[in-house]
Amino acid sequence: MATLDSCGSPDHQLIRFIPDEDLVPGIATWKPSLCTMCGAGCGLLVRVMQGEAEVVHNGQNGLVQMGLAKKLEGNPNHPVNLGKLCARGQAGLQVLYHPDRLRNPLKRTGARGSGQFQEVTWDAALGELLAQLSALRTSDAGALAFLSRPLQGQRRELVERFLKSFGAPPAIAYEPLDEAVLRQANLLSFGHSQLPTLDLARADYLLSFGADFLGTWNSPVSQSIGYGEMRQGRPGRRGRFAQIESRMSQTGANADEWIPCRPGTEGVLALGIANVILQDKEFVHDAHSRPASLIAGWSDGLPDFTPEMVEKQTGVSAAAIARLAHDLTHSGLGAVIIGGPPLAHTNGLFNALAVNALESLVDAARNQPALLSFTPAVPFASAAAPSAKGPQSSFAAINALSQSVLSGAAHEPKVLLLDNANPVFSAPPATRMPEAIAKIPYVASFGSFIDETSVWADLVLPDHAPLESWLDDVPAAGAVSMVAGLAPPAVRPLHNTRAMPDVILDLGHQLGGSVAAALPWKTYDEMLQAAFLPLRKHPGSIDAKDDDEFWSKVQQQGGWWSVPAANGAAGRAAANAGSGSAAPAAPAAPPGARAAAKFAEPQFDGAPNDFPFYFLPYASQALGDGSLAHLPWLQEMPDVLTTAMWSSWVELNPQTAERLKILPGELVEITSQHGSVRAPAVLSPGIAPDLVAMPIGQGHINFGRYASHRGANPLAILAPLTEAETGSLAWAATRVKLARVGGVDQANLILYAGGMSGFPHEEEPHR
Amino acid sequence: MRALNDRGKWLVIAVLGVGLFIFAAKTVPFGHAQTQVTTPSPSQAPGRVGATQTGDSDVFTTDHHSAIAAMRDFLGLRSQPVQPIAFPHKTHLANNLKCLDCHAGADVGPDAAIPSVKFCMTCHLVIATDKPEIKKVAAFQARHEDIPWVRVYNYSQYAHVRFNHAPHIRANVACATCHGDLTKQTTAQRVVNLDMGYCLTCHEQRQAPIDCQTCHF
Amino acid sequence: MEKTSEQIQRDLVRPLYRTGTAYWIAVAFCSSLVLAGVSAFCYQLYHGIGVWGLNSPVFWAFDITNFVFWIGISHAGTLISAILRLANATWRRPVTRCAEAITVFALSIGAIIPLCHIGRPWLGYYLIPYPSERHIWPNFRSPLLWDFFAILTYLTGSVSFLILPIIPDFASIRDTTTGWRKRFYGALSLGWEGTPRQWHRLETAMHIMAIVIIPVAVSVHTIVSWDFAMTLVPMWHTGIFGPYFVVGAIFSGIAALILAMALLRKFLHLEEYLHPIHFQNLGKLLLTMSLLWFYFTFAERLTTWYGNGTPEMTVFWFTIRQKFAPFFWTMVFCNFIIPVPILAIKRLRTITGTVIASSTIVIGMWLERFLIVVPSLERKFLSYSWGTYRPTWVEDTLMASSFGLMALLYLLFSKFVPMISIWELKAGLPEHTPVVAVEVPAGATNLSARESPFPGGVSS
Amino acid sequence: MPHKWAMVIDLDRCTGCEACVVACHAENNIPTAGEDQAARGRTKHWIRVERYWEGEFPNARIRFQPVLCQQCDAAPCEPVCPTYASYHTSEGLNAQVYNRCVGTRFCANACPYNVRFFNFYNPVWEKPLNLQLNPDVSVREVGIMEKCTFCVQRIHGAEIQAEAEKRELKDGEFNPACVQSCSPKAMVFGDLNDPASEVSRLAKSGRNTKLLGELGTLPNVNYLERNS
Repeated sequence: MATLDSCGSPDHQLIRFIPDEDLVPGIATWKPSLCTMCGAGCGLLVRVMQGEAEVVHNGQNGLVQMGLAKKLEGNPNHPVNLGKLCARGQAGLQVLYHPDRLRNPLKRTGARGSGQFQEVTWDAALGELLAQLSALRTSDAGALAFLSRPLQGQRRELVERFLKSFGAPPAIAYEPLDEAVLRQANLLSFGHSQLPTLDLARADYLLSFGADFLGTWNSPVSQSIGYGEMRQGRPGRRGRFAQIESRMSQTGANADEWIPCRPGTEGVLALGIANVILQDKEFVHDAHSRPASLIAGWSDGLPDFTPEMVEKQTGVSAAAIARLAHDLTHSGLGAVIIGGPPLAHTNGLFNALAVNALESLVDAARNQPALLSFTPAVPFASAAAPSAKGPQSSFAAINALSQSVLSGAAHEPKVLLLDNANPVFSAPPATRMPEAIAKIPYVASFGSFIDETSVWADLVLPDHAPLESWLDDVPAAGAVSMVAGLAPPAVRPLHNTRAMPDVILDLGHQLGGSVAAALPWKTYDEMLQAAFLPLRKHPGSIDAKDDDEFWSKVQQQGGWWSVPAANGAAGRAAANAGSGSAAPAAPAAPPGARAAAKFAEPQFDGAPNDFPFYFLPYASQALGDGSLAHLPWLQEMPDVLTTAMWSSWVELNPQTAERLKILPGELVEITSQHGSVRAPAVLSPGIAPDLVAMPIGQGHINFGRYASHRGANPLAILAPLTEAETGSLAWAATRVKLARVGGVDQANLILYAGGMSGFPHEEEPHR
Repeated sequence: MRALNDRGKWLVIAVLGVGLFIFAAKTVPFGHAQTQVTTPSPSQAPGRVGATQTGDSDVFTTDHHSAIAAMRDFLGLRSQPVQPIAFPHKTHLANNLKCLDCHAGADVGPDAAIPSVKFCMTCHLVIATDKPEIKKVAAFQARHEDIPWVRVYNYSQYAHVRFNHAPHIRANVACATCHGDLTKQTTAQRVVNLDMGYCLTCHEQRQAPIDCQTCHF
Repeated sequence: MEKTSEQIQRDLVRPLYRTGTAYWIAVAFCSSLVLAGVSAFCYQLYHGIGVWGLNSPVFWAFDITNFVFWIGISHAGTLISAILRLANATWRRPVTRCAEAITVFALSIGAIIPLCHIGRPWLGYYLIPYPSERHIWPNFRSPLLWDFFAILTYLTGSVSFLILPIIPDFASIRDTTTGWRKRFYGALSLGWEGTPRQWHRLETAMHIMAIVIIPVAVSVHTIVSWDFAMTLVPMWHTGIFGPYFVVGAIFSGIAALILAMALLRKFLHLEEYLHPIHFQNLGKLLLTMSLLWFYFTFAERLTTWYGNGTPEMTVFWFTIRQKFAPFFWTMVFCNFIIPVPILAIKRLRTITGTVIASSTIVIGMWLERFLIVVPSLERKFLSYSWGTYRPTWVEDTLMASSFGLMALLYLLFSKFVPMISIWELKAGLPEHTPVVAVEVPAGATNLSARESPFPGGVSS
Repeated sequence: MPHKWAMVIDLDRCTGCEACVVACHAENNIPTAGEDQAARGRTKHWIRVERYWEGEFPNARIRFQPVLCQQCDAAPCEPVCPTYASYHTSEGLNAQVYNRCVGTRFCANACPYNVRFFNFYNPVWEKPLNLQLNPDVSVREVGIMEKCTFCVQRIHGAEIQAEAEKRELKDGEFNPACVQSCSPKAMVFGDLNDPASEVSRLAKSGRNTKLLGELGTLPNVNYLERNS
């Protein structure tokens, strides 16, 4: 173990700085942290060991012995992930050490968007931004915009306070694949504007409408833990599940029954199943329950959704519908969930409400706690409550921003603060994001990387990497108890960066007046302490005699939760058993009176004759929505269904390929009314013949050395169709046509199975 | 047998020629980085614009620094370390300090650890402050620099040895067994040749495991 | 038309003295090939095996193909020469030395290849069992180690087998020349005086060597085949590989010998020594081997087909029907369909005919080795991890260079050593056959080297 | 009694999430090969999740199967290594001694599972990605074979820890990185010589099969069949 430390040659020219911390070399310490690679909010343990890093101190290059993060694992005490961590979470280490991470504040030197920057000092950078903000505050405070990925925990509170006291509109939280439709549906059906927590460990049967719950949807680690228990955790009792989707996801690949269904008609299928159940005389149900008010015709037994009629619309056979209904009601404890593509249609809310209604129907017949529940909110004093208007749609927000800039509306944004959101890459072309960003007079970015959006910035104030930051997160799903994750920095900052919340606090204090008054904390950790200390009053994982002990224990444990931390899995089971407060039993009145939902045909962009294929962009198992494409571990992780690495690809049914004379690995062009992309073809038996699918994630032009100029971005050809009620982007509602471009050689498809690019791999499965 | 001698000469010339070629290949900068790393050129990767250039190379590999280094490593040649400060082990040991007082990691973990200048100064703030070497130590701290000690004992990276001090200390192996009698040395010198034969002999005597993977992994 | 001793001496020694432009061009060409190979090897040494087209799971390809190929070629000489010596076939006399030289050079090339092919050639000495305090010995269970010893033994044997009968020729050159050559050949002739004692010892040594070298030669290629057969890899793990490899080796060896003889005949103007009968006789041998080779190939494939194991059949069809089918059928054409009619029909079994047959056989046998090594690795068990191999310029260069090295060594050898055994040829002359020269004048060193005291040479 | 390390992989629990793949990269200093090398089939994945399609649309099914070094008792890779770089330890592991390896690649050809990987080039980490390197594990250089070690550094660490505390190792006290990360607990690691260990219990399951078991390599990785 001594050897690695000494690989620098003895005559190394760099000086050595005195270390700030005393570490025993070769001995690992495990420090808690939180995962920020997706929204699930898993707890981490970071393996920290002493190592030698090249750093810059006071403008001087040198070496210093410091604690370095070596590995990320799940925090066994954290109620969401119980010591487990997915591939993406583990790759978070590479965010910290990424060679393209920004190391100093940058000031633009070239033309806007040219990517030419020069390093400046923090004083200079903050001075410049402060001048901009001060000027704006006196002239047009409403013209300040803040655009970020959905912020976690107190960060959101901090930013909201800053903006509010500044006089600016609320922050725009943007993520390309948001869950606004499901949140809205859950609010209507169950009274919770959240995604559900699944207790799969108790499940005997699960019917999933498109929810990739083992891969990218909701809280995958928590759900995978439950899945293992559902399959083999109870001797003699193996839970089964059926997946309804027209392109087989990683979850669908594990299903006992995989049923393709015409895109956008999942709600019809759910009601078809409900119809069968409602006709079942032996099955006791309440005809005037919540579903009855939400779904037209429910009280009458859904006469428009007989299996035969549903078969015509969905393509799922009446026999299969009857079987699903039977399995759902006769397999013990069952549940129905929806997620992903079915929500991304113009009638997404209807689909969600229909599935939720089916879930309520199945659940109401039992007197056991439901498998679906909603993680209770943590009683923070100043919690930034979810907006009363219901869930905000990312697309509507970003579109409004863009339109107001481009049309020159009153209070059009003049200064944009950007924090890791990348709409230039991920918003559909119709939003004209690049134009809009270019037209905003001043853009400052907090991102750690230059991406397609922050390349337009005038000023970059690089944030710490998550492992260098104070983190807090309140997972909205994945645990049945209240969970508030918190972690101090696991390692010292490697580069000349500053934490975004501290920069905001600093800016606020310097702006003075009401802004300074609204931000009474010197640093972000002070703010966190103020928010967390009141939790000591509530029974939970930490037993402390005073605030100091509580605060230090919160940091040691990686957060606070309302069940004792000691018995993770057992605790979850116990909490489940005790949680009679299953979701539907505690409904809040849905906001406003609302007509019962009727089925409306999903709208698609493009005429079926010209654009014969449905187009499905889907979140990549490795790269998520593209924000993780810069991490080499994830780029080189073979996609589990196609085995592709470092590539993008188009999934086609072999029949389709044969008809269009497309060979495996050949370059294919996909054209919608809004543009076209090229990618190599992968033939997959797990996709409907009228559908082509493409993973999101590649196609970056400006995102570090590992992601730039690789593959194609399917989001770039999406139509700006939205879900009718929530305004969410209907990202599965674009139709496309397909053409063979040919040439295996130019396709750059790298498949693990098959060994080499361009080699059409035949497979004969044998062991 | 002069003819054979002739041949011998040619053989030597041929071997030297190949050697020279390899040397040239090692020193001419058509570096390794090109062979494996695929990066867009800097102009295509604006993300790199702000990156601080630190160190002499952008990549870390297991390469030798030069052909000569490779040859020396292959032949097991090492130069004696030259320390920035003439640290007298014997004086410290004579003053009843124990090895573990300063090399504190040795009994708990793999690495014995060389203390940082802060640790030195805990004593030398008051002791022997007038000595020239101590003044050097103080000067390092005043500059916020650590003392660039040169490692005396370490394994070649290519030996793939994962040595752990702690089990050896628990097995009552005296420090002097492997590091020589430091009561007689000023700066530590490499007085024991810690090659694999040395390790194995001791392991056999003490019936410690001699399975390869005990140390090599 | 019989030659006299003097004519023989003059004709066969002539190439040592006279060097034409063509020779220098050939040397320059071969040297540049070798130099290219050395450069390619240095490039590979510096960067790693990655400059080859190997990948996971095709960890061997051109390297081992060439290794097996050259070791196979090496079975031409010593083995054939030994058998012919033991059988006392008198027509062998002009043939043996060309053959034995092929063995030594091909074997040397074969022996170099594994050292170049390993990932860390500088640690090649780990294969040598030497005592050290580390108690580490090479693994005697590994067929590669058997290879190491088998090749070393065969090389030692072949070198002695080649050198021993040259000594009298060196002496005869020494005795007929002056200047540096006299000193040079004087040193090489190791004090040969041609005394009856020396002749007797030479004869005994050759006799023992001829007997010993045959099992060694058979074992070498058997052991090379075990590099494959000792694994579980589909189509490698078969008992037929030992004899199959030996047959293939002798097959390709004879073909190489015919080619070498034809070239020597043309360029060293040895038309009067290497007669069509030599080519015809070797052609007959080649025909036998071709039939045997086909028999073994057929037997190997047939048993696999009847066994019908999934992993084996995957490789089987992959080779004969899918990706490698063009190579496979080329191989069958080159090794069987083309050479058999040529060699079987007496009218076609001319020098030109045998040379054409031999050329296709050398190509075919290289393909045979390639088809043994690569398809099995590309299609090994779990289909998820199947691979694809494509050679790179480095491998092409190294392969070309191995041919260049072979030719270069042969060219240089022919400049220093008479390519046909002078004394053996003389011993075959009618003037020698009856009784001749039993009385060797004492101290007559001038004569001694030329006249063997033993009728019919020393072979048996 | 010496340990006999073994693994059970429950294919009914495995979701194909590949957390194990990244965990292994992070733990064992496995470099990413990069696009060019990946295209040449030279990635190093000490563990990979194989997937096999069965049937055609709409009845297509997928079988996932994580494959790592099977740590065979009768390992075909061991006898063929001429330098003993590949050998069997007393604890039943197939060890690869990097410093002894000359790179004949014979072991990789002999391995029926294709789980041995060769360093075709020196590994490269673009700074500061090298700071993620685990100091408990060697960084292998060019010309060396490498493979899954069952995270021998963790085994050693736990054994040394237990010895320091003068106690026996506990079942489940430590796990290889892949097992540690496995959310659905599809992978279980432990000592087969301990009849009370979870791995012993699971290995007795009626669903137990061995990968390419017909070859007689006696793997120490057990697969529990998907359908109960």
